[in-house]
Amino acid sequence: MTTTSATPEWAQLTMSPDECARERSRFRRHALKPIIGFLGPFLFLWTLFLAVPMGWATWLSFNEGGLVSDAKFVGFKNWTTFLNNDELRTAIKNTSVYVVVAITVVFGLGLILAALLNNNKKSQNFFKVALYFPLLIPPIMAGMIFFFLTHYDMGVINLLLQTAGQDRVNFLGANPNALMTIAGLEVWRGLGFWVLFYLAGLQSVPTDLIDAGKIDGARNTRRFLRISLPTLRPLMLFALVIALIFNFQLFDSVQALTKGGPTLGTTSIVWFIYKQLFTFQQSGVAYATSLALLLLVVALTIFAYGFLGHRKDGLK
Amino acid sequence: MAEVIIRQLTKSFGENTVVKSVSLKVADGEFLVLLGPSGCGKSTILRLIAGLEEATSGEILINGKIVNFVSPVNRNAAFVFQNYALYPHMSVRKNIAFPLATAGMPKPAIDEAVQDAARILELSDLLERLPSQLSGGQRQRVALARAIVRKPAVFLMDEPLSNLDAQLRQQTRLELMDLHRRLGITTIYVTHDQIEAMTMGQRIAILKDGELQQVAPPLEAYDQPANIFVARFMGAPPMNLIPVSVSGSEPTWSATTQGGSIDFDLKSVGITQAAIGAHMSESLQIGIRPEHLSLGAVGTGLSGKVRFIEPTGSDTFVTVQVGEKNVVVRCGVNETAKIGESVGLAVNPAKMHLFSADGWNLRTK
Amino acid sequence: MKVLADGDGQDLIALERRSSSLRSAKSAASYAVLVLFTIISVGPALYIISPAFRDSKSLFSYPPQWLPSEFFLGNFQFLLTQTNYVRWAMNTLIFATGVTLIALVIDTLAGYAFARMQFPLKKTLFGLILATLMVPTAAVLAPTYLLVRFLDDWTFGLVGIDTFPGLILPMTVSPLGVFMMRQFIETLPPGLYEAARIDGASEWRIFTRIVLPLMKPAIVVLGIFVFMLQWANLLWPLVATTKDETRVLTVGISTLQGQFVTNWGVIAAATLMTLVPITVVFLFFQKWFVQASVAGALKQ
Amino acid sequence: MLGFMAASVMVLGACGGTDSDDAATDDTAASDTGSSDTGSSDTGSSDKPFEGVTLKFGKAPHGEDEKDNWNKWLGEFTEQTGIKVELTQVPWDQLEALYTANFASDEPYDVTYQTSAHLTLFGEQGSFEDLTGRIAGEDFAVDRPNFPDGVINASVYNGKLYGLPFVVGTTAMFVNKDMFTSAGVNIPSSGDELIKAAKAIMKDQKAKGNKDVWGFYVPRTVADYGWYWNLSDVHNRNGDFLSADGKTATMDSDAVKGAAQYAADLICKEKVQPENGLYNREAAIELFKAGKLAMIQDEPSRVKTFKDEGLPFEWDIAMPVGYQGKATQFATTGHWTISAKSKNADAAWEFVKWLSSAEFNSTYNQRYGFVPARLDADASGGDEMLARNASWVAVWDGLRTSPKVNQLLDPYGQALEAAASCKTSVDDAFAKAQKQAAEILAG
Repeated sequence: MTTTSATPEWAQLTMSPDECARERSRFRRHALKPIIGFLGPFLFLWTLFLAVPMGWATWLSFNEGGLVSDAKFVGFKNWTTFLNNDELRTAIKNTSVYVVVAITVVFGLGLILAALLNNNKKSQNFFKVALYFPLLIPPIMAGMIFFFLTHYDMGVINLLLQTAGQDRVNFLGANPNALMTIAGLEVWRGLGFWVLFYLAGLQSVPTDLIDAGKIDGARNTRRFLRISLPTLRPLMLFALVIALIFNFQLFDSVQALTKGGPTLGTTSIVWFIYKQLFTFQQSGVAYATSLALLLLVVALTIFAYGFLGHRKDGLK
Repeated sequence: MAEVIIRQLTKSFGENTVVKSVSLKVADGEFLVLLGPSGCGKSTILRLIAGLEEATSGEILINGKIVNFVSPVNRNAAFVFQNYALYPHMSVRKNIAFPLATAGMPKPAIDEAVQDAARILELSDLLERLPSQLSGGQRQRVALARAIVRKPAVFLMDEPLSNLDAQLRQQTRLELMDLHRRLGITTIYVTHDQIEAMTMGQRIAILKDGELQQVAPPLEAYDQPANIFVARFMGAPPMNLIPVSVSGSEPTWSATTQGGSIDFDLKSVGITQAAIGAHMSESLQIGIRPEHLSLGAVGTGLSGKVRFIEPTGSDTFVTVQVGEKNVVVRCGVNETAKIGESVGLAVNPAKMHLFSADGWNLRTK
Repeated sequence: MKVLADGDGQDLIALERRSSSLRSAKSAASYAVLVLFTIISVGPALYIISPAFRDSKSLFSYPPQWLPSEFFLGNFQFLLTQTNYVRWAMNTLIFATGVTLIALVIDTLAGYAFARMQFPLKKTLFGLILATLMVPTAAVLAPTYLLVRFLDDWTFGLVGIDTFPGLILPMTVSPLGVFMMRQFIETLPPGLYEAARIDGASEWRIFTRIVLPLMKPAIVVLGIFVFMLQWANLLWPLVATTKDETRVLTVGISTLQGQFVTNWGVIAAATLMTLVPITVVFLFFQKWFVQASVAGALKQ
Repeated sequence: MLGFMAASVMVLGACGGTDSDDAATDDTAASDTGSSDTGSSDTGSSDKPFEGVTLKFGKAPHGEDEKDNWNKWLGEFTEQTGIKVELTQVPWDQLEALYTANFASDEPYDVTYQTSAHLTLFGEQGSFEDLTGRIAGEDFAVDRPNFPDGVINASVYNGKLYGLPFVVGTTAMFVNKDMFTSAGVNIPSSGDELIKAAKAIMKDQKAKGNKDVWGFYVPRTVADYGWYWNLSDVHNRNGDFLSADGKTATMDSDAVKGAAQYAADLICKEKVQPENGLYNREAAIELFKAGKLAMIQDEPSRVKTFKDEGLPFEWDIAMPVGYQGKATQFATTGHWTISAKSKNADAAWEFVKWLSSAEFNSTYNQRYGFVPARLDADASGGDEMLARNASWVAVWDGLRTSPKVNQLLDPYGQALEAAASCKTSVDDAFAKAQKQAAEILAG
């Protein structure tokens, strides 16, 4: 660089590196102060009520007992026990099938209904409330309602089938019907939330993009697929991660409807954990499984963001 | 009123260094334009001065005081954002008043200051509106009003006109210059538009890849570009570059290319004998602006075939293929040429530049 | 398009008419789909209305009885006189509201810190917090319970079993909330925040004056989400409370189920009575949901 | 064990629930009177040594009106003793979760109600006080003879009595007498007879145009505790799922497999019971009430509800049938426990004594329909059916228990469910269960 070879006097640095470093750290310390106020309350409660219990649970995963009885250190025994457990393998398989089915259906239906609602401004509010309604019903009661709904003699589905001259369906006593019934219950409960979620997303698609699409003569469906959907991508990725996390915790409806049966057809990972922890009092195995589930979902989340998302959307 | 000095300023984001040891001195009351293509680090320099980013190394002085470790508000610099950054939930009045209210100024004083700023920027009728109810130009003026209401020592503007349409942009450009003339506040203005830079800046600082290329008044930067980058970036259509081999000795030198040769003497192109001696063996390029070429009969200077003719109304640009290079010539509207015709190109050697292989202008002042 | 080429006015009008009837057919179809899903959403709940108004300990009767033959209010009367239903409902409201309010405060504050502030180990800390998002509730139930027992002594009984702080505080920590809030704050134009800094606002002032007003939609969405989650929460309130003074609806209703005999009419009535207040709350907030939907309009 | 039971309950049968002191007292364990020095006060005496003490009491309800009843009962107790009792109602579905957290803390419930499975599950973890000493104490000397040794001993694990037996469960077969009369068959007394009767009734009802009638129902799924209903037939075949010392699993024994095979045959081969999953326990009860089921095995606590509701046909209860006509009773037992960490153990013992009193036991069971564990309580309240039910305790055989009992019953229940689903053979299902059980017992 011929022109910058000589530094003029006004451009000479006057602060020594030491002085600079001192000032910098003073400045940064000062800037850190408000962080305590912002992060403090959450961090305090998080440490107390999540990190500490989690740490405790981690410790207990290397012990036998430790809750009701005294803890006895057993090393990795619980970790090898649960890995060899047939029921857990079934639970992982069931949970995975359930997660894929539930997410696919709920996302597909959610998007379609959101798109329909978006074009149907008039009675939007009514439909929104109606679709959200099932989520207001606590899971135990939702389980009960589904029990009525799928009843062999009284369930509306079987009554309709009977009227149509078809054979009735054994919803909860056969596989994979039972798992699909559970998925149906969860989809029924969750659909409204995702419809509203996507509707909010669709309505935040910049209108100039939509207008541009209209001028280009894009038809409704095409406009939806080519313009709205791609802009929803980051939102969907976020939704996917949330849905993964929540659906991997499938438990309530299993407890309410099937207790894991028939023949382990609806046993889920968290149901397995619950059984080990409380019914069998095998806290070590339960905690080891919980931590493994956590690692699995973390891995899936990273995968989802790494493969499906841009870096920009990623968990920075 | 303040002088701004930046010394060997460097900024890295992780491994990526976006500002590389830039030194710059902006005089009190000056209007300096930071010009460069997007990603050259010009906005980052502005943000470093404002205190929105922390410098990796180097010093920033405002009014003789090192402000590296001073919070933005205490630097007394106002910032105008490219997308205005108006608070969408506040009325125009509240937007303009926000910095004053933050400073704890009493309400009557705020009202007065807001009225003043609104009058200067002709916003008096719009004070109760929300930003979403304003046009682009009006939003721009609100952003300016919010900046001037604090009576800052330095104005920092980050491409403030880029979101306006062409006509409004030109009008606002004039208003901004007028504002600067009236208030006399030191202004650092970032843009990638060379027309804006040429028309507004008292001096232009041209940046490329985080490095300062040249700091000069607009016409000097145009006439005496420090290197190929500046030469090509300033002016439209850009300066023609033709690879040449230089031979000869005092007093006559000639630059030879496929389409002919140009004779010149060192004095008229402002190159020392030592400079040309050191670079003679390299593959050099001559640079010549379209307006310094003229069409003539074949045999004078360079020659080639006419490829395109683009009349713009005031000028006609004729593209001539010389060897393998396309050379653009600015002609008067009355000059005629036909596509495919062989023509000669006359070069004004005094306006010619000679660039070394690494792109620097061999011309010395 | 052939029709257009003919330039025949009659045909043009016909085309227009056809396309408008096509459009209305389409909108009728989409309406039908929405109505169908409304029936699917709301319909099953009707299964509890009939038994709630029937004097029967049965789930159903043969043949199916869809409408109660007489309007029986005994189930409701039982709930209101022989159980602490009203108390449970109040407690649920206190619990869910308490959790929601505290969670909103700490989540927005922390979300702001993670979205907008720089501090050492930020990424690591955020990663850790996110990891705890995936902990099954059942797994930390017992440790959390023991912790609250422990806090009972240390806070002189302020935070303990059978106290509202003890019931509420452990549930306020939701990594998901922080995640959502951080995501939302990151979608706000950074210029706003920077402009405010230039204008001399402190972090607190930026948060309260600039960020918070713009976060209304996100706050409503998160608020409804947290409220719903806690409204349906069973396991934690179950272990954290022993008396009706602090017990919530879900727990109370679970205790109505005997080991061998369950009075389904009472359960159905309880479910119905639980649905009514929450639906009212939801209807009240749903206009905010509409606002949440137009969140995009704020993005410049 | 069965011998003890039979002997002691003979007495009960003979005296028809009146207060009799005939029961053998010489069998009581060597008394250890030193352990309860403060407990000499009688309930109802004028001095109230525990006045002002508050006890925490956890109980899962047997009916939706229990809370209301307890308010009344506990008020009476407080009046008598000055001891306050705070009741926590524990939902059955989340019982283990609640107790796990509670027993892990320093201040668990002082007194709880526990079924046999949970008694050892938590007892072996040190949650409950061993009551051996207390029941041998002076203050219990009057009551002790009323508890048959067989009932007490059934609750002892590893020499420790973690809870004082309160109720003994039984199961009953509810029969639709109209259907039997119509088909001209008798109420069966053996497994084979049951199949024949069921088939005859189904055929008869079909001929009369009553469609979709089933002969028999008993839960065979894990969700409805299939093992619970199946174990009596295992006992009828002189076997069990666990060895007497609790150390060896015997899931692949002929008795277990035979009982499971019979259960599966009713559904898969004889088709007298609806396929698994079509009706769960509650739904099957509705089926019975609707006159679409001839026989259903369930808890005798239904007797009172059926009578209250008034079923539209003649019905009765009968002893559940067994293999080759041999019929034993099986169900779990309910106990009162005192927490090992209780700070008011003596007051808690006062409360347990009151709960176990003949008066309270009679009051409670006349409402909820169990068989009292003590001989001098009258649970039938003059009801002939309940009295008959109480007499079945003569052939009662309880649950082989172990701290791992829940874990062991899981593979048993799973195997039974698999066999009853008609897709897996009994041999395969129980070979797998045996393997799993062996692994559980090993470590």
